[in-house]
Amino acid sequence: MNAQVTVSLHSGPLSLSSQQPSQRSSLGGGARLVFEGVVRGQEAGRELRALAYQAYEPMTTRELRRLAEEVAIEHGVLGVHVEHSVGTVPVGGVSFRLIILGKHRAEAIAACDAFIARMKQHVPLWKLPVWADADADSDADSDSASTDDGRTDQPVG
Amino acid sequence: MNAQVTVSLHSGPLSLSSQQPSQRSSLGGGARLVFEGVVRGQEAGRELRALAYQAYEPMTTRELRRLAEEVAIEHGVLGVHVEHSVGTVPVGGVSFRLIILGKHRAEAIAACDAFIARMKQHVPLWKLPVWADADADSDADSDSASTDDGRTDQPVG
Amino acid sequence: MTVRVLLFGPQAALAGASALDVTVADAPTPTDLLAALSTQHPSLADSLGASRVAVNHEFADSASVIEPGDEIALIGMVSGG
Amino acid sequence: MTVRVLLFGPQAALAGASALDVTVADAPTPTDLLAALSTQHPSLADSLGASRVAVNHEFADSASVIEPGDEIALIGMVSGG
Repeated sequence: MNAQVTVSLHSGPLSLSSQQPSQRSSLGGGARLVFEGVVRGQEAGRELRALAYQAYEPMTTRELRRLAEEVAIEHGVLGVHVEHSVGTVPVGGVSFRLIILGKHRAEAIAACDAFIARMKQHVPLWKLPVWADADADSDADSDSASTDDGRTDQPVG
Repeated sequence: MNAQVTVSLHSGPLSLSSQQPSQRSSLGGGARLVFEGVVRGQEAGRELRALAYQAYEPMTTRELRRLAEEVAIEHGVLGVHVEHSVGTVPVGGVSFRLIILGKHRAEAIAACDAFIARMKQHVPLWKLPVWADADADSDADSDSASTDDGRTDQPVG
Repeated sequence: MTVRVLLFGPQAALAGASALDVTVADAPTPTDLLAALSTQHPSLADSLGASRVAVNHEFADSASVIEPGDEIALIGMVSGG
Repeated sequence: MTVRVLLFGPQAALAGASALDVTVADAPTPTDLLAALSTQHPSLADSLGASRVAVNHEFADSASVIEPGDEIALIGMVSGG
């Protein structure tokens, strides 16, 4: 079985419209699982304004695709679709979306869990806090200017 | 912590628009998980045209709400939103949607899995196949006309 | 007494009816009702082990007593999702 | 030889730079490189245990040899999602 895999990086928060509903029925799957990571307003008790995400392209996309294919085969799911932000994602924005299409709930849930756990350990993606009281700490700003992935430098509305 | 819980039954397939994105940021959750059940084209190797869902109202809605609240407390999630079809859902249509909002992935995934497993064991909801070669077997038709839940009798386009 | 039992989904299909009448001794419990259903409606017998009885839209425990006028439903073979 | 190592995220913040030069013996392995980074850039030392080295955008196993001109990146403290 060849699973359908797509991977994309996007500057800034992910849009609502990219949930690819059209792929739903064509794959005939019984279970569609969408996981979204939403930027929280606090980290370690301190107020956040945003998170700044960094990638290292083309390695990041390649590793995400490799992971998606690996998880699809291991769990026998029909489709794995990955979207991840680079650059600044304000609090409340969606920075990550994973869509799993499978025949049954169990394998879709297992694939979702496995993908995210491994992504957080192995895929070249980083986040830095942009604090609400940002004068005191400009780590994220100074750092995002230093990546060689041009997309992380784009301001996002 | 008081989780936000909503439960609704809908005649026919669920629409795409009811994914309640507006509740996303207000809850401040870090993880948003959407599970959708999609009607498959086959069951036991035989071609399906649709599934006919039955509920037993108001017990069905009450049991779904009870389960949502129970799972929310057990797993410490912020929101549980349940939508389920009654009546006919054609192949490819979405018959069930569960949205979990949580602070972290682990509890959102665990809550999703627990909700669905218990729903399939305890909640008064039934499905009957509507076969593509329906002349040979009109179980679903004769049965859907017999429920006391008027909504299951409505034809759905 | 005679108790009318509502049926749904595959159990309604098995019985060929969405409701059945069952004859039981007065003041039956859900256990009594399931036993009578099994005897009087053999097409349902195999499915009753995993079934529960709802009385007035609430799951009833096996020792509760069914009164005349209660709405009785057989909740089995559920398959939401 | 001198190897330029790209840094990202928290490790770039720790080092205060998005790239660092490291002096190593010729034909170093990733293990040699991590050891030299630890000595020459102590701010990164604690984070190197969970870090891997990418050579030309592929994770390198610890016995591979780094050639002049290879693009070297330190992949550690990742946190996608």
